[in-house]
Amino acid sequence: MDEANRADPPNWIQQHAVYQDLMHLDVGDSAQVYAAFLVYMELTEVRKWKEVVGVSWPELQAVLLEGREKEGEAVQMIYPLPSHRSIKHRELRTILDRGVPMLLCAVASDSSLVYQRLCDGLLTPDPPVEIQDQGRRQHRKRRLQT
Amino acid sequence: MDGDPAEMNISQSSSSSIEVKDDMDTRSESENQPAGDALVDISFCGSTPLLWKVSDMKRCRSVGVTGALVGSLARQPRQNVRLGRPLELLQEEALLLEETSTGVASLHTQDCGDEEMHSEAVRQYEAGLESSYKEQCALALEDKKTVLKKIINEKENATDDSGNVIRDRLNALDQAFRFPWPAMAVQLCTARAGFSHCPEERSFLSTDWPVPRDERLNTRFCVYRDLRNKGFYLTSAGKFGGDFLVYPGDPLRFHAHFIALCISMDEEIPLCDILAIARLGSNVKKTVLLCSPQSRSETGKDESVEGDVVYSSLQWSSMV
Amino acid sequence: MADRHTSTDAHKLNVYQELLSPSELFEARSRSHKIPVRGQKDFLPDGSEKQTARLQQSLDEHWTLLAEERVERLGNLVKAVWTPEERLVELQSPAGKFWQTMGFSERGKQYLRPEEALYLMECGNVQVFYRDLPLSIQEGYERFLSSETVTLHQYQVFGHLKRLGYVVNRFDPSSVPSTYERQLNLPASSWDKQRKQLKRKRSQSPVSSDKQSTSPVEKTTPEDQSDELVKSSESPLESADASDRTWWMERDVQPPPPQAQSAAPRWDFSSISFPDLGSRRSRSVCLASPDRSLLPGALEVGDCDVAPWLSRLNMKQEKLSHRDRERQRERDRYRRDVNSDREVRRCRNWVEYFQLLEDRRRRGQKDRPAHLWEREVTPLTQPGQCASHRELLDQISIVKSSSWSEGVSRLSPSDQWQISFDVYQPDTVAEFKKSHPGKPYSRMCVCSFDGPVPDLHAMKLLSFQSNDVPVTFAVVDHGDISFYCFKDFKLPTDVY
Amino acid sequence: MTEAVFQAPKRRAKVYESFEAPLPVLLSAQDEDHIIYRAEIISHQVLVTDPAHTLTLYERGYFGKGVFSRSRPEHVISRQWKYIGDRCLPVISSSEYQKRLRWARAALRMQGLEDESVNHALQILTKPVEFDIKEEESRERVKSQAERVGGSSDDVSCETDVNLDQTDPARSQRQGNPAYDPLADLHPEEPERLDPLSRPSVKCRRHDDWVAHCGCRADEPQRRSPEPIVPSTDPSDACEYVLVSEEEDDGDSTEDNVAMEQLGKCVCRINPFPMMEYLQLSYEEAFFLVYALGCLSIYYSGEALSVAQVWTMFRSLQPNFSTSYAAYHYFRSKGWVPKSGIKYGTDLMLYRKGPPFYHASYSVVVERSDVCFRGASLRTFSWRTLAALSRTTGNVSKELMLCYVITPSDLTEDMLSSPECVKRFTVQEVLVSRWVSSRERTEQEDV
Repeated sequence: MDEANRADPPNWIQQHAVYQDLMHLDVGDSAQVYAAFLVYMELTEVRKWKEVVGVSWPELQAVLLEGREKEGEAVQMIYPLPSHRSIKHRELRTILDRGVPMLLCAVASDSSLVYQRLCDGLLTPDPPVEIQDQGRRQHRKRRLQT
Repeated sequence: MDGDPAEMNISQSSSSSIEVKDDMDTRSESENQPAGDALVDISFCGSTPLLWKVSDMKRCRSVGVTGALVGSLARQPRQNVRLGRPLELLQEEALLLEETSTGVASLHTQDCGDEEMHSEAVRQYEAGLESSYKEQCALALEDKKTVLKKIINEKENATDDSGNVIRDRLNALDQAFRFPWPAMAVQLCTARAGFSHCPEERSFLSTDWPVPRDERLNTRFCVYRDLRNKGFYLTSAGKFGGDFLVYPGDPLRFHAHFIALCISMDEEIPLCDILAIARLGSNVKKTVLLCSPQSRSETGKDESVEGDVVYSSLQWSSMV
Repeated sequence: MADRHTSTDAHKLNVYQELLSPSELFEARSRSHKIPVRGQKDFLPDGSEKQTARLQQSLDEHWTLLAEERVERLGNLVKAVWTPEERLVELQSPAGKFWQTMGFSERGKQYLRPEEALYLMECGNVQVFYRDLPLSIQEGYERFLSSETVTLHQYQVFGHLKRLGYVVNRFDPSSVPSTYERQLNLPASSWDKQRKQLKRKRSQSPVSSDKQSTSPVEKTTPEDQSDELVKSSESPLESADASDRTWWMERDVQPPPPQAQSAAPRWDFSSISFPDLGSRRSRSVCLASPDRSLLPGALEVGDCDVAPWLSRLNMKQEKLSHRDRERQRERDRYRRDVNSDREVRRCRNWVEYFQLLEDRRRRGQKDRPAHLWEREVTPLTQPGQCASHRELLDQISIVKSSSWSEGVSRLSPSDQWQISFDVYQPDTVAEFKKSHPGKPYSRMCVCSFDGPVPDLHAMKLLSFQSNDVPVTFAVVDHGDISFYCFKDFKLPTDVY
Repeated sequence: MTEAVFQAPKRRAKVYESFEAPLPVLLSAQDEDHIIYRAEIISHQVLVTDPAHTLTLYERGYFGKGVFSRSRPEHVISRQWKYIGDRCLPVISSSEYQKRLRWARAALRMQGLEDESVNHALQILTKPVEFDIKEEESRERVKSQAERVGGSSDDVSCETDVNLDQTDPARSQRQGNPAYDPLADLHPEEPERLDPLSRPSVKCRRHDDWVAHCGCRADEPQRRSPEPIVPSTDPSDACEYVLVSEEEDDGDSTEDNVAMEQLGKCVCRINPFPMMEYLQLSYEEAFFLVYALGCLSIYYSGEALSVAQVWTMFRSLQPNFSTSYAAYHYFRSKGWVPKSGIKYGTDLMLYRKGPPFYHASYSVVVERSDVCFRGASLRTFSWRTLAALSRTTGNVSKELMLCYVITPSDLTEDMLSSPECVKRFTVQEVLVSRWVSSRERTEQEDV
């Protein structure tokens, strides 16, 4: 294959309106902005989130995303960050202090994503599903079926 | 001076009066005693704070300080499932006791030179042993008699004269009974107490806390105190990758809900460390808690002596 | 002062604070040894009476258990005395069963180390006196544990393992004449090492004269002494004698003997042929006598009849199971047989084959884009250059494995990282002998959870100090102990 | 020193693809073309955009990750697909379509076109497409596609392919079981078997949620199948047209209600802004393909970069790239497949052969060390972090590995500026394990 003669195939990422919009938010950290774009695409194209938009966050010098998991649900903030970075609690608080639930999304250099849910205060974990409960539930189910 | 019990205790040169109060305290323990009513005696082994007396341990638990048992259990020493005294306190637990005037550090001096007192103590000990032997001897004899009497009663209706044989034995018992010295039961004391030959040995150093407070200890202590004040119980969470395990009630009965990570507001935390602990948190079904003390100027509340603690809950998202 | 008065009164009370009365002591003989089982924990406090009651029950059990004092028959207690000057506990009455695994005798006296004595106090086996008064457990902790003996953390690990039945002894660095020690004490000049290796090889060779025949007279040159030493120190247990070590440490400062420098490899392996008896084509049943110059002095080796050997060789065709055959087929799918290459088959000799390879290489140049191949750094391989996966992996293996023993001579001893204990498994207790403890199951390095994690330096240092016994890091977190092992590992190469 | 024992990697219970090749280079210099793959640097990321390259790089050595997918690039625009004749096309909502149209408009504008030209271009783009669904023609198209993809001159048709599938014992085993063989349900010859119940799993066939459900799944034989539903045969083709559902639905909730007969409500259009899924390579993966295999050209603003340029760029983009690359290269040169360890908070996961075949064996933290085995570590480890990592890796029955990259003392910054410095690194693997002192832990662990 002759590489040199091959024209560059059009690249939709750079033509993408959202990519351009995010880039124009004037955040100098383009690795972070790209991370935000990846997360944007994943949320909208794969997870079908609604009303996802990019927001410039000057305190963090970063692009954050804002969106709803489902129509009518509460707005969540998403902070995408390349995975080899560090964070400070203070930085996370600039988002949490707005009182919206947030997701911290670590983005690996091969575009792997890991979402962490963050919220203000002490969030009690879900109680463990006990065996008796399971039995009861199944029982109920059976009753409904008959 | 009389009006402030805490102050009074510190000013005393001897521990003895505290012990008295301690004794009284055990009786009225269920009633919520104000702090300072009984000082918990914190003995330091190296830099590790230890509690030795059950009354002290009860007192601590009543204020939500649980500690961790590190000794062999008297009842069954050769196992690790249930341990016994001493109770090791976290530095933060000890600090809280000290700060609330619930506890005081006691440093033991190796020896005290009062020869006279020492020989008196030895004499007391030996006399005690002697009298204990006598009493146990009597008890053993009584015990044996009871057993024999019981058998006689059972054999009352028997036709043979076996009952009479035993009755003879019972009658001869007062003369024949032998209780060898090695059969005597002795106590191996857990806490330094009874035979301490030198009461002055326990010198209180309430002003000199034996462990220096660095930045990290300060951060951890702020968080510890705040969560304790919120009613949580805390234990160490090293093997869960955090600082404290946070329980909604007494750890004897409840599962921990949180793994607290004490960090200062401006500490740089590598994202991968956050991921590692959040992952573990999700595995063990606990919320990871980022805890940072906020300085006074930040909270804007100048009247508060200590700053607030900011908490953020971190959960591995189901969005994988 | 009024205060003064109360304090003397209280003194008596103090004395009997947690002390049992004779009747209590007598009662204690028949008390239960059962430990209550803890129930299932709840998730959230709901303030219900049921929960409160259950908590109260748990607490009651808890306090009862903790408040219990140790009560023993005096006759069952071994009496001992604490001697702070020696930091040892001396037995005053005959030792118990524990003597099999603990304590030591010296000048006709029996001693326990402080941690052993404390543990036995906790077990209710030993009553330790100091100045004619028995020590409480608390006093035992306060007096016995220090940075000079063992620390509280170390004792916690010791106790944890002892309670589970392990035999735990203090680690004695001098008991391990390790590679590490050898190298540390020697000048790290290469000739010295080389010579040692050579010597070791020779001494291991079955042809060389065996150890017993070496008469003491022959062992006079320093070289031979070091040779002997290498041998003895290879089995650490045989050379536990301390005089041995001081002896050769002194030797180190001596100047190297001049003749050692001339030591050069003796064998030219390119000129020595080795018979391949397994080969089907080798039908000869007799091997000619080897070149005498290759044999040690007095050795006579004649012709060798290999027929009996050949008959013992398994020359049968390897029989593969279905699974193996399937695996092989699978493997063959991805491996390209050089003979299936039509162009290769056309080659009639090596010259032509090499020519073909060269042609292909040149043809390959076409696939070499300039930005990759005509700059200062070029790729390690070119697509198509390697005929097999193995060859390709060989070509790109530029990052080498470091060997665990590498750089051992550069390791500087550390105060921070110390091995504390030798540990033997509980099931070996029956045969355990203090005089010949044998090889420990593991060695323990006690660390604090707040302290640092060992770096590669610490791992290597301790593992060489421990020689062939694994080192376990016992990490103490507020009474809770976790054990971690760091082990040398080489990822195997996986070729398709 | 005691050495850690090698634990055999655990094979996945079900494997859905066959092993193509260990690495994306041909082993032998036969006349075949040696592909030099192509990647672009966009926003500091390495992206492979050519669909053929994307798939080959992934399948041979499991390089990279589909930007929309969890692993294998297999994202499709919609979960719903419908047949028009032999053509199976994705169904999208009209709002989704409008969104794409807006993106298309923005893209055209960006090219500097006048409003009028933009409108004109969009007019052509938005025209509904009429398909001639004559059997003959579609069969023809299918055939040519199969030839193109398979590179085979055999006369491949739907029928023969079905037979091929059934004669393959490995395939036929799964064939009858719809739970494991969606293909059985999906086959164009038996569309009536698409009952609503089995549909969700069928439709998600290429969706990553479904992949998660069954571990890592791929479907090699399908790729050779002439079925038009499979976008990976030629994603550009599958991206070409969409069926725009005229009624407003959000795809997810009404999924079960949409039946085949509702075809009438859909209009076939050209996809105004097709986004083919790209393959993103980590820097280590990309550099390995460039430097070790010589099979990747990386373009930056249209310029092909030299090996040294790529090195310099990656070093500037990722802290400690030289160290992390040395570790990556080392594992690759031992025939293992390293992937990102982000989900476990580590640097790498090591797979034998590749994620579809084996569970990861090791979770790797890359550390740096000088010749004295000290030195600035990449990750300041505390016992706490180690405890967490050790527990999480233990929970998923993997082993925790510390990979020390040892830097020679005379390595200058100048030498680090060339990739040749990699040859001077050595690697020491250390396995971390927890030792359990007894079995009596149940009560203690209950916290």
